[in-house]
Amino acid sequence: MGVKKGNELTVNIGGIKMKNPVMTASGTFGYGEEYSRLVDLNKIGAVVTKTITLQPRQGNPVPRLVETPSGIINSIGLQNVGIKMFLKEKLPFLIKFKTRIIVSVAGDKIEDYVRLAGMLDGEKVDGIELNISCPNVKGAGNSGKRNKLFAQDKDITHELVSRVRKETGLPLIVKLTPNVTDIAAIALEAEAAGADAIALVNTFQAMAIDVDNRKPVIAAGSGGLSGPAIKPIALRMVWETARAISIPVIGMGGIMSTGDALEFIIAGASAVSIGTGIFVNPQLPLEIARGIRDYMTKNRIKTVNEITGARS
Amino acid sequence: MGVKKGNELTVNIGGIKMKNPVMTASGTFGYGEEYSRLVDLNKIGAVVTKTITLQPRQGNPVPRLVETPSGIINSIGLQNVGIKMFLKEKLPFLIKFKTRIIVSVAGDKIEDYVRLAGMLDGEKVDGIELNISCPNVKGAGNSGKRNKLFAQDKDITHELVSRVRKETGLPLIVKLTPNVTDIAAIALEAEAAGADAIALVNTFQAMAIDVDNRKPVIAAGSGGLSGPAIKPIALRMVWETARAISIPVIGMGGIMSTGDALEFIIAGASAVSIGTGIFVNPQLPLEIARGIRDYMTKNRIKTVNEITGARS
Amino acid sequence: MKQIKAKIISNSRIKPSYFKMVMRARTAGPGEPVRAGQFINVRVTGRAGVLLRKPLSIYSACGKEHSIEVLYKVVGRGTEVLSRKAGGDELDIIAPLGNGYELPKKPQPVILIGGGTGTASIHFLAETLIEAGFSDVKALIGARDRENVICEKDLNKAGCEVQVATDDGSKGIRGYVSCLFESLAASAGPSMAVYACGPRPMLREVVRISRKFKVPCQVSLEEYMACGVGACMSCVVKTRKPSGGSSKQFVYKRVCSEGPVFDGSEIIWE
Amino acid sequence: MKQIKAKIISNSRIKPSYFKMVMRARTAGPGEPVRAGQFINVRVTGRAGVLLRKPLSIYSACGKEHSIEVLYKVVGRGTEVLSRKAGGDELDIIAPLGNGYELPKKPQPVILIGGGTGTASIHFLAETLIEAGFSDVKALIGARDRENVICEKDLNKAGCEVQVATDDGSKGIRGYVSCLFESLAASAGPSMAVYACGPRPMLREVVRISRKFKVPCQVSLEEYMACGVGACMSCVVKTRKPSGGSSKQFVYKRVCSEGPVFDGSEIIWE
Ligand SMILES: Cc1cc2nc3c(=O)[nH]c(=O)nc-3n(C[C@H](O)[C@H](O)[C@H](O)COP(=O)(O)OP(=O)(O)OC[C@H]3O[C@@H](n4cnc5c(N)ncnc54)[C@H](O)[C@@H]3O)c2cc1C
Ligand SMILES: Cc1cc2nc3c(=O)[nH]c(=O)nc-3n(C[C@H](O)[C@H](O)[C@H](O)COP(=O)(O)OP(=O)(O)OC[C@H]3O[C@@H](n4cnc5c(N)ncnc54)[C@H](O)[C@@H]3O)c2cc1C
Ligand SMILES: Cc1cc2nc3c(=O)[nH]c(=O)nc-3n(C[C@H](O)[C@H](O)[C@H](O)COP(=O)(O)O)c2cc1C
Ligand SMILES: Cc1cc2nc3c(=O)[nH]c(=O)nc-3n(C[C@H](O)[C@H](O)[C@H](O)COP(=O)(O)O)c2cc1C
Ligand code: FES
Ligand code: FES
Repeated sequence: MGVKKGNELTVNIGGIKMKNPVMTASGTFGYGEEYSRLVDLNKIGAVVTKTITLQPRQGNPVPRLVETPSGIINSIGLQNVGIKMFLKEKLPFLIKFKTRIIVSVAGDKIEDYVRLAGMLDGEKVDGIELNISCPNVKGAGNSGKRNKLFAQDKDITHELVSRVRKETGLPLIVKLTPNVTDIAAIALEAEAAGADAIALVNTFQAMAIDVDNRKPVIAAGSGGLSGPAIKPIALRMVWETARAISIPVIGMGGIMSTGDALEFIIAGASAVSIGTGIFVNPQLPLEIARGIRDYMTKNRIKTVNEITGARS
Repeated sequence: MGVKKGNELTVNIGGIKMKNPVMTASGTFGYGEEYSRLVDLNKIGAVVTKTITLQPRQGNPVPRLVETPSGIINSIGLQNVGIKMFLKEKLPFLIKFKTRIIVSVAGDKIEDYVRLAGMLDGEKVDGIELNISCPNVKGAGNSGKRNKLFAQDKDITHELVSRVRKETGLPLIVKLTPNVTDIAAIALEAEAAGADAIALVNTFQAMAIDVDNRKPVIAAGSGGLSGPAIKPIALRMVWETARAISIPVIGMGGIMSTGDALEFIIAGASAVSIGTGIFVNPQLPLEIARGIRDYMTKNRIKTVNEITGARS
Repeated sequence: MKQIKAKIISNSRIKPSYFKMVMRARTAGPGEPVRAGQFINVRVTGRAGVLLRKPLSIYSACGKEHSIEVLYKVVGRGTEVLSRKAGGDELDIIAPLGNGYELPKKPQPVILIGGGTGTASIHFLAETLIEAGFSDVKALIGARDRENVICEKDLNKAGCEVQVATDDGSKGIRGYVSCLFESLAASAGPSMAVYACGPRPMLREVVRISRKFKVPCQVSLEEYMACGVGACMSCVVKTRKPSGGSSKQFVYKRVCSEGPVFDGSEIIWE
Repeated sequence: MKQIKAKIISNSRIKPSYFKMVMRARTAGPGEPVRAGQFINVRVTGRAGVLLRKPLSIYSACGKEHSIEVLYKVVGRGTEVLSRKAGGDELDIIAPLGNGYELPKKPQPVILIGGGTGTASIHFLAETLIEAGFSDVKALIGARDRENVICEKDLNKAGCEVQVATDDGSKGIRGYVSCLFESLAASAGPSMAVYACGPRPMLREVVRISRKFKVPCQVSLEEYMACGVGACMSCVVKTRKPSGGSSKQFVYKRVCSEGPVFDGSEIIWE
């Protein structure tokens, strides 16, 4: 069929050239090392690290996790080693592999993101993912009760992304929260501010209650829902967003099979990320990359891009 | 224990006195009649009808339904007999039962809701539920692409509810969409405008794609997700809303067992509605009412209100 | 229509992906006579995995014994879970549902047409007709290949003459079952009645041929269902307005409660 | 640590809600020696119903035969699905995981304390110790009631002296297993080593008593887990900072990869 083997799966996500469109989702694959004995990192399109902050973080009290119908709620609270330790101890391991390295970062204020981006700029990483779905101290101050997320506010999203944009030449992925009225409007704002790609979705704010002692199961009260349960909503958001913006979309939310990944790609995602699915089956990213290739062969599709957004 | 049998389950939802806090969710129980041979309507706290519009509606093309992990997506498109036929042919059947009758209504513009409320005002119904989660023609005009829902806009919600409020003395339940950034803010607006209770959640906008022919599975493109998949998100929203407002909250979203119902009540719901669960087990509302009673007996709780929002 | 607990008597594989299940009502049986063309709605699990009940045509039933048989193909998760149930297990079913076939008012030759799993509902109709004294009942079965030809023996046993058509010719004639019907209709004409259940394109053909030869025709449809009792409006099909008129003037009817059997001329095919 | 396909050899009920499962690696076995205190992470279904893998301690293992045994209690949906698997079925497991117990450096009396299902990991440790030449190994088992006393015979067979305590006195002494331990510790003192696995309150007591009598003590913890390999930070436990200090100064350690076995003095109990 004239399809060059090993070529057809490559994608270019805002300047990051990946050998296949399957990535790991931040927070579910640690710093890569933890899974490296189970999974061949060389075969993953890109590894997105656990979100890194300026200072090391302890995270939330336990329990941090509970299973729900076809999903899990987590409230890890960004436990991570901090940017310095990451650069010193975690990154050197990762760069040994032939995969793309995307560092997820977050902070309490815009300035934190700017500094993190600055610190990563000269390093051997392929891109930065701005996790702007964590509590925004400013917003929290306003409402008193409810922690607003950066990505729940168009203006803050714009300001944050444009300030980081000035700080680095690295490809910038902006990861959005699905807890919004109009996801495409926020994505448009991120694009206008200079983002190279949009990743969605992060988790849905969710809760479980232990009826025997009448307390939330998760120590922090609420957490984020991920897994197959959210797939139909995530898919709709990817579709809505991909139609609204011109930069690539990285789709995720409950992908557990090649079929799920293809749904996201057809809805408009240029690449997909696997999160919860890795816990179930660490081989999943590799199996999906192979599965997508098989689908393409069967349907005589030459490049992944041909089916991105091909929904008729 | 001095607990009066048959008394402890009663609740008062914004003036609607129900024998137990378990209701049917709009659109899943038809006009009551369809399930009446399987379920004893006398034992249900309240029956909420399929949403009624001014004119009869044909609804959306098929397929209208698809099952997803722990959920279903539907896009019925408000197929209903219209208010005149409802009053003439459906209501007379329902009033024969010792249950409360809540009529769900919707329209394309605020005026439609006002007229519907006016038409119901003198009738033998116990309350009106304003389904303001259907496409808002005004909003659609603005964005061009995306149908905004009434309940996605604070100001429209306020205007709609206050205009209907003037039209009727019947208890008014306002049913909100979960597809928003800040559910409590919308609920507060509805309360301020005169709502007697808030019902949430309606379905989440969602999608499924058939990867073989690269088309949405649902003819209308996207639909609404319901069922256990959404329960953790719905629960969080009920909790957030109940803490913010003073009128009762009717909680729903994926309730499939007594435990699920209790989670909603503990999170702050004064009553619960069963939707998708009825398809699985038509007896569910009755079983849950009994289950709640057993839980109360076991935990020496005298009235349901004692545990409403009892989350410690 | 009742929600009843049924005990599985047997659940056996009759072909690589087809199963026949016999069950008996534990709680008070359906209590109302069961008609050919009606279906049951089976709860597969109460847990997260499979949510909706699965509608299955009644393959056979015996009122005295409170027993019901179904024949199903494993096509997805629900039917797969069902196939792993064993004799003695309990099932939660809602039965009987739907309107069922209208039997001919007077003795006349009858042609039954079944495509794929649609043959199941045809089987019960064959039994019913023959028990009711109809002597000339022909069954035409269509399937993709021989692996998907079902009920042939049972239909024979019931007293039908059976003809088979397969897409690949691996059994019976090669071609569509509607071709078998067309040649029969051409010779017999309006003196007979035809009943069909199967995939849409097949039904559409059958209706076209029936109209051509002025044969009265009833078809049984399948649609994705949630409630099965007419409450949710998931399972609708476009039908012609009683007033007649163009295909733009239609009413959606519910397959679960106003069907699954419709007069062939009523349906608007798209 | 490897993701391997294992074939179930047997999966038998040993008490009303307890099962013992023996499995053998199909693909290349764990490949690395398995230690007492390590666990495996079992995929229950790939489908919607149960999502997360279920962590289970290794009850026994044989390197030569690539076989692994686990003993589990049915407490929820995952273990229930597991209990319905049969010999011949295939399982997807990740094994071995975690650090495992550190054996005493020199011959000395050893006390093993198991509470509830925690007894499973204690059993493999008993086998290991006795194989390694430790001759004085006592096992103390605690449970709610006699129905929940497990492994007694197996521990005996391994060569342990076994004592039992139940909350309701239906077997062994009435009371907590930590009381059994306290009297033993009072007489033997720091010359022995203690290992414990079970519910938090029990472990806390065991650690308190060990400290009182200056007995070195290792405890194995359980926490809700998602990845099992140290990547997700779900399963953390508060431990004292190496620098010591107040309980406000803590580090979260991952039970799955930095544990499940910790030095008793390390844990901050809350
Ligand atoms: C009135 C009626 C009678 C039927 N009688 C029979 C019968 O006698 N024997 C038989 O083998 N099959 C019969 N079917 C089809 C049967 O219901 C589906 O094959 C079954 O529900 C598939 O479930 P699943 O979970 O295995 O597949 P899924 O994975 O859910 O889906 C596989 C395919 O089955 C169809 N399907 C799934 N759920 C439904 C549903 N609730 N209603 C309708 N279609 C669905 C979908 O189109 C889908 O493409 C009947 C359907 C209807 C509506
Ligand atoms: C390192 C380790 C070793 C274990 N060894 C054994 C053993 O040898 N034998 C045994 O019977 N049990 C053991 N357990 C506990 C066992 O993992 C849980 O009982 C099991 O996961 C419950 O799953 P479920 O779906 O049946 O229950 P669920 O319905 O999910 O929950 C029932 C209870 O089990 C606990 N639980 C559920 N999932 C997990 C999880 N992923 N991690 C930890 N706890 C969970 C929860 O606290 C919950 O209250 C061990 C746990 C850990 C962490
Ligand atoms: C345990 C856990 C930890 C996570 N941590 C992070 C994180 O640190 N940063 C981030 O951007 N997203 C984090 N996520 C969200 C995932 O990256 C992903 O967006 C989400 O889980 C949806 O995908 P999934 O359904 O495939 O898991 C986390 C998710 C899980 C389950
Ligand atoms: C088939 C179907 C039809 C529905 N129709 C309506 C409707 O007409 N009006 C309305 O307010 N909600 C409608 N809903 C939403 C439900 O009332 C309910 O809010 C939602 O399904 C969440 O509850 P559940 O998870 O228990 O189903 C419908 C839901 C389903 C599944
Ligand atoms: S399935 Fe609900 S109306 Fe037919
Ligand atoms: S379970 Fe993921 S870090 Fe321990």
